[in-house]
Amino acid sequence: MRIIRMTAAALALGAGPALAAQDTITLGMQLEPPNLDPTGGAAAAIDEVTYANIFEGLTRFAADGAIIPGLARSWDISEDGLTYTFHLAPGVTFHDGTAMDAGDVKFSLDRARAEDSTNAQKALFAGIADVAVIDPLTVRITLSAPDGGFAFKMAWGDAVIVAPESAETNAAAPVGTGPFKLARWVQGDRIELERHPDYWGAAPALSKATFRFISDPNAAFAAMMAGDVDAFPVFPAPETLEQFKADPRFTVIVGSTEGETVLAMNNKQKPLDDVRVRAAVAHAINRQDIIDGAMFGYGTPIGTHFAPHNPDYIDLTGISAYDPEKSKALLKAAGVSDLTLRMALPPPTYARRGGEIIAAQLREIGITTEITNMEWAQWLEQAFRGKDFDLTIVSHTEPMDIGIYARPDYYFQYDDLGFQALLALLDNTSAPEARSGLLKAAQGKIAMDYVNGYLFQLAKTGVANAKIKGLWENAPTQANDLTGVTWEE
Amino acid sequence: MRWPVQLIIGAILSGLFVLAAAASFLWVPHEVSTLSIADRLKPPSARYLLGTDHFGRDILSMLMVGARTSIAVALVAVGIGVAAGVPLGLAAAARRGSLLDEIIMRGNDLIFAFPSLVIAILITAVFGPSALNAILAIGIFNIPVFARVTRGGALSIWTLDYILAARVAGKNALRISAEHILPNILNLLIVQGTIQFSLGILAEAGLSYVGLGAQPPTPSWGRMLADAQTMIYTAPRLAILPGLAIVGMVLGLNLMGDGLRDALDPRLRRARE
Amino acid sequence: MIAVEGLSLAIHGQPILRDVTFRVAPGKVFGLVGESGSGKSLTALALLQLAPEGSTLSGRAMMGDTDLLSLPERGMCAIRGNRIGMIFQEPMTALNPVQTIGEQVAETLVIHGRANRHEALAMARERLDRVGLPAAKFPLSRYPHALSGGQRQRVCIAMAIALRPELLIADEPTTALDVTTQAQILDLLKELVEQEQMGLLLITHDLAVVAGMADDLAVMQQGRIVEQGPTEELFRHMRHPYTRQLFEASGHRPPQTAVPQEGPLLRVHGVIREYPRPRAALLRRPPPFRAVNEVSFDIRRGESLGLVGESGCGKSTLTRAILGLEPLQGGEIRLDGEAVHAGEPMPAHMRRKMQVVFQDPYGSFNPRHRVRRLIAEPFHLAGRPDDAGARIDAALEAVGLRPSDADRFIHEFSGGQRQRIAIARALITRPELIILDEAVSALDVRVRAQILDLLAALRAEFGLTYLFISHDLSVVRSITDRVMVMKAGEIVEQGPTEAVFGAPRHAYTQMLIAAAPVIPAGWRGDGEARPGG
Amino acid sequence: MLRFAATRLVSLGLSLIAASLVIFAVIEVVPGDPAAFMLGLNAEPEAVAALRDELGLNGSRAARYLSWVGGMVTGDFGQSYTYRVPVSQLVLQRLWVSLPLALYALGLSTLIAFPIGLIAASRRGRPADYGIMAATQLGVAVPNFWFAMLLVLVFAVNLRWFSAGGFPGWEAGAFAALKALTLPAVSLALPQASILARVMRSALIETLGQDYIRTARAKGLSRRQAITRHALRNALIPVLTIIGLQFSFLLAGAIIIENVFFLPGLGRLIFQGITQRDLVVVESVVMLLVFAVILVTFLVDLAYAAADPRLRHRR
Repeated sequence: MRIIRMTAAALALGAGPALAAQDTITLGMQLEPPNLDPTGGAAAAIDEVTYANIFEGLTRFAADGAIIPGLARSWDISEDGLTYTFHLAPGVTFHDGTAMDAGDVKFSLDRARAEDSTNAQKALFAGIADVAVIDPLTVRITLSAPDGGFAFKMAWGDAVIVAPESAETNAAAPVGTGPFKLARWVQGDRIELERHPDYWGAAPALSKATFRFISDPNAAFAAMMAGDVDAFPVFPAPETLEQFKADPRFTVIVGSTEGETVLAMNNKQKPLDDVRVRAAVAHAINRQDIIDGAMFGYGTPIGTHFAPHNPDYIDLTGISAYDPEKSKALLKAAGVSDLTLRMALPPPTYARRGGEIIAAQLREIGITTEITNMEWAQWLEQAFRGKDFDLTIVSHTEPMDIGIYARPDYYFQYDDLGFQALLALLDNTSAPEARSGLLKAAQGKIAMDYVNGYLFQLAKTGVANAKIKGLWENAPTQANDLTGVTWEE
Repeated sequence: MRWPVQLIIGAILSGLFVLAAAASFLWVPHEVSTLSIADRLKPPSARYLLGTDHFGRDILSMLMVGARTSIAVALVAVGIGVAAGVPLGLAAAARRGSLLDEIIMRGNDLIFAFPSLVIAILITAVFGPSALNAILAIGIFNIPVFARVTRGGALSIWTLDYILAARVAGKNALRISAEHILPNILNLLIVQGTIQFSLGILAEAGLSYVGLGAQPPTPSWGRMLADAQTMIYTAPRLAILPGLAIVGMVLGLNLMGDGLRDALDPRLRRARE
Repeated sequence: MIAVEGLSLAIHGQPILRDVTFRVAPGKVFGLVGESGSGKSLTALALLQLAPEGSTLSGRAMMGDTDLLSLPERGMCAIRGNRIGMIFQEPMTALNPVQTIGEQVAETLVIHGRANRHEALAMARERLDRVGLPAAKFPLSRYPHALSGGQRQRVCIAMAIALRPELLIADEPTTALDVTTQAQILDLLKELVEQEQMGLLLITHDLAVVAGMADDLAVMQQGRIVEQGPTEELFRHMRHPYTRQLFEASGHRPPQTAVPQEGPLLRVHGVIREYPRPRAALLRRPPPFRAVNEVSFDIRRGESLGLVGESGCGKSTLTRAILGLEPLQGGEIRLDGEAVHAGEPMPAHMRRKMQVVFQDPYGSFNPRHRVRRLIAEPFHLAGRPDDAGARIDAALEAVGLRPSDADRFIHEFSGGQRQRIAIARALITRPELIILDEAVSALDVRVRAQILDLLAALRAEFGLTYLFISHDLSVVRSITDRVMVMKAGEIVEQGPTEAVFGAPRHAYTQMLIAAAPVIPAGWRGDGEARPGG
Repeated sequence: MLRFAATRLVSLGLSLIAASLVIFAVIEVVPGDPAAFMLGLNAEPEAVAALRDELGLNGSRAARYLSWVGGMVTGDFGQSYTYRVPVSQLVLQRLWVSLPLALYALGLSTLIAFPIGLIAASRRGRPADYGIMAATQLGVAVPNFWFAMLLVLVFAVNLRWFSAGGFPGWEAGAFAALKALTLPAVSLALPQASILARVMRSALIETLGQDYIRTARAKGLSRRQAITRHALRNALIPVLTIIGLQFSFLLAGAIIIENVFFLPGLGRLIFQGITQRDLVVVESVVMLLVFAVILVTFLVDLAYAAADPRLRHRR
């Protein structure tokens, strides 16, 4: 499309006014979604295309991370916190023209929590005891235990409402209730969405949106520069942002994400099972060097596994402050010398570059690091599932995911009964103040135990045409919500 | 013997890189394993002759050590090709027309039929990316090349009378291959070796560029390119210098191969004598 | 019609031809004779301005009013193929393998604008008929690879005479051909010269060929014409010593002093050698090709036995079978009473008794080894004797070289010296039988005479037995006691050499002898008739 | 000629069977579970197991091999794990990018190489020859991805004559599509053209030294006529081999270039397939490429025979 426009412009008249009334957008993404069914795959890219655009859930994330009504106009919570009654918006239809009602909600949730479910976030639905249809616009969900975060869980992309007729084919031909529907998918290149004319809510300003998949950072840069792509919400090359900032054609959008980037350590692997060794590693890390060297300054240092923009966040970076001398002393105390650690690095830039820097920093305290760069598939198999690693770097992008530290079989294998009890208590607590206290305690616990090296909160660095308004600045979940996007005249 | 001009230019050019690689074992301007983030992306200066990269490493030092990686990978890959390909080619020629010959040649064709880069990617998918697996991936595709060159050269020697004389002297195929065939196709092999060496440098750069070659922190020209390409606008020398190094090394080797071909071609030599 | 005056040629400053002067008259044959490297071929190429790059020419070559040497390239293109036609030595490679013979002959006509393609093909047909390639057997659509050497040379001739040139240059036109084919091609050329009234510049190394063909003759040595004149007169007087040397050497007959003993050294009985032919269809295999068909003969100890035959008759296959390099499909070969089991390793004591000398003085040696190692190679058989060094020296001396030559590489030697080294290699194990496979065919006549002398002397000195294989009748006649004639895998005639050559009984032998060119008897003052060579 | 083709076909079939075994064996040992990859970090083991079942990953090896090969023979390449669409559909889509790109690059390289090789050969040893040889040496030495980066920098980012990459699809019009393929084709064609020009030159020089060229010159053909009428067709044989090899290389070897220009071609399909462990796709596409190479080799062999009558009668 862009090429035709350019050619036309070149051939003809001087194109200024013709381009003004623009209602199409081309977004760049680094990874292509393997399929378009958010209820059947974990890839963040699925949500980045479909969330709020094609599929909607009962509740949804707002740009600031708040939970706001989605398909459910409102919901009531029973006194004991066990029953949620959702009131659905009327007049909602799927893209295939069929109506969305309480039956579809029941179907979607029951499907997600079923025995043979392939939902990647099955845990979100684990607390549901029963889903009942009260009337076409009312659904009652009974929980097995009170859950203060249930509305939050229902906002996830994995909890969107699908229709029984199309559920099995959503991977390639998604049918949702959102303001956009799939127009075309050229695998490996792009996905085109077009406005769904019968959308139940306010019609979006855009009539058409194209997601273009450009994995190579250099190509991404070139595409932005050449104007082939209008916006790149998660731009893969932070080193080029200065260039964009200097160019009036572009705006650089820097926001926060839910991505706690950690140097994960295998807590069961000798000698990392010794907290002194883990502490030594943690103290050897110079966070600012990593943020500068790997992310070109974008990122917020963290001292624990918690997002800094969260009101309950406490700054614990002092616990693992950069202090190589202390590291050396700790290693000596632990009786460790000539230590060689294997570091498995997944593909993202933060991991690859961060890994190189950490390796250099660890060398300063006498630890040799053997780096292996891995594809995601290999990383998942070997490091994540096989737990065959000493160190790895990964950004945990799920919102509010401190709960992973309560799972002893999780890949870094932190098995602490005290922490597990703390989290169990949290799950059963719905009073905000009490929850806040528990969360702070949890943050402190894992920081003191040096479970992992906490590096920084991943920044969301996006680049967009300066005339585009309404893109999300932060990433409370991985999504490119296009409902509010407009071109400035 | 008069040395062809290309040979001299090529030898000097590639010799420079080999020398730099060798020197890097003893001395480099700055240690490449130490990062100094504060000094990143510095332009060339007296302290950093070619400037620094995004981690504040000295580019000149990186290029010197990177030459080591490129040369080592390409050289060992050529070694694999020679070690496996030459005996196969000799055997095929010694038993020309036999089942063994047929199997060897079909096997060669089969390897040739596989898209090399895809196989390299698959190999690293199986064994994980490393310099060793890059060598393996490049080396495998050198085998049929050497087998073919060896067989072709050997076949033409096998028809000569001195082979008949050796057979009359009661020598067996193994002995004839070692004593008469191999020394006389050596020039072919040297020329081919030079070419494969330069192709190996290119292949290593390509593999490292897509992240399948030598792993960090070992510097490699291909990975330097890959790392630098997003900075091509802010610090174009980061992408241009390793590219030039690759071009220079490969160009030098190719010129050398061409020159060697001229210098060692028996037809040309007979004319000079 | 063509008058060459003071032609000189230098390549990159190195003078090659000096002051060459001669004329070729219409309807006459002018012979140019000389050994390899004498400059005779370059003379021809210089006339056409086709000498290698870097050549500088001086002198004049007048064709009518035109000086060929000063014509620009464009003008030369109009002359070549049109007023001067040329044929070359090697018919196997002189034709473009991917074009039909019709196209190639027609091209001469088209290129000079004499005919359009259609007419040219018709004329090509007529020309091919003229050179003895009738339409029925040789359609225009034939490709060169389907023709024999003689037939290809006819195509070349058709191409060269397509436009009835005034001058035809034939550079060793029959050297690569068998003797019977040579006779036919020479007859054809002679006939064409008479009928078309063109001049023929015939370049050859073979005195007997020019003797029978040329009206006038020039002898070249090292880029100069040393003597020229009407052929018969020149032969009768031979004023220049070089001419005399050539003449002597071409009819040279070494003194024969050795006397064969009784009892066979080698016994070949009913030998059959077959090769499989390529499959005609996927499943059907044609009957094998029988290269050697039930051949039987004996060689007595101390005898020199000749084997003659044209190319492809099975001589080489038989040689290899005797050497034990190829398996047999029938019959047996016994060396000194012991069976040669072809295809499997021969015991060292047998191997030692039999050695071989090959034709090509360039391909017979590994260029990487020094002479010492080359000569010592047969020691591989029985282990290196203690006196190896002395034996190498002795062998070198026996063949007329110096012991110090052992430290040199093969490329430092001339063709004749190389054949001496090959003989030294054959002598090193003190063999009883030496097989000489076209051992002197690649040598110039004077060198050949020396090698023949050497062979005769060695035979007398060491009591050697020779199996002497050659296509050249005169050579075989000069060095053998007995001779066999081979045709299509079979021995058609055998007997004492003089008897066979003097009164051949088999039609094929008669044809061979009749076809061999001869210098007429009585041309030489003191001379009896000699076969040429 | 028919017999020639028939024997070649038999060996072609055998090669394909051998290739399929090799590919299947390699794919079998690739670590990484496609199901686990698809379900990501926090997936429950039961979900992964359920998906494995659904994808048919639990059968025996022999059975899976046979069903794969059997499927391919009938044109059924299987179902992509990740995209959940038939592999043949993906391949067809990609082929519409890769095939035109390969042909475009091949056409360019041939167009550049032929005249250059011809000039160099006919001016052998003169300045033009040295200049051309030096340029081709440089062309061979430049890594194509680096050259591509430079092209993008100059023509897309600075001059903005071309887009930096991407493919609008053929429905955007042939002009737009070809324009999008131009920079990739040029960066692919440069080294190929250099190699081809060198082969062309040496093949021509080789044939120019043959006796029949001298014969032709003696017939009155000028140098130029001797080259065009006699040398070219004979020199074509080695050149054809290289063109054949290059075509197959271009079809499969454009992975890096496809990445630089983010073109949705076959190479990137494989690359993605491997990283996403969409092994069915990898298997089938690699097999397809091998088939293409073997087929092209076969066709080149036939072309040989057509160009050289001597071969028609040999086995």
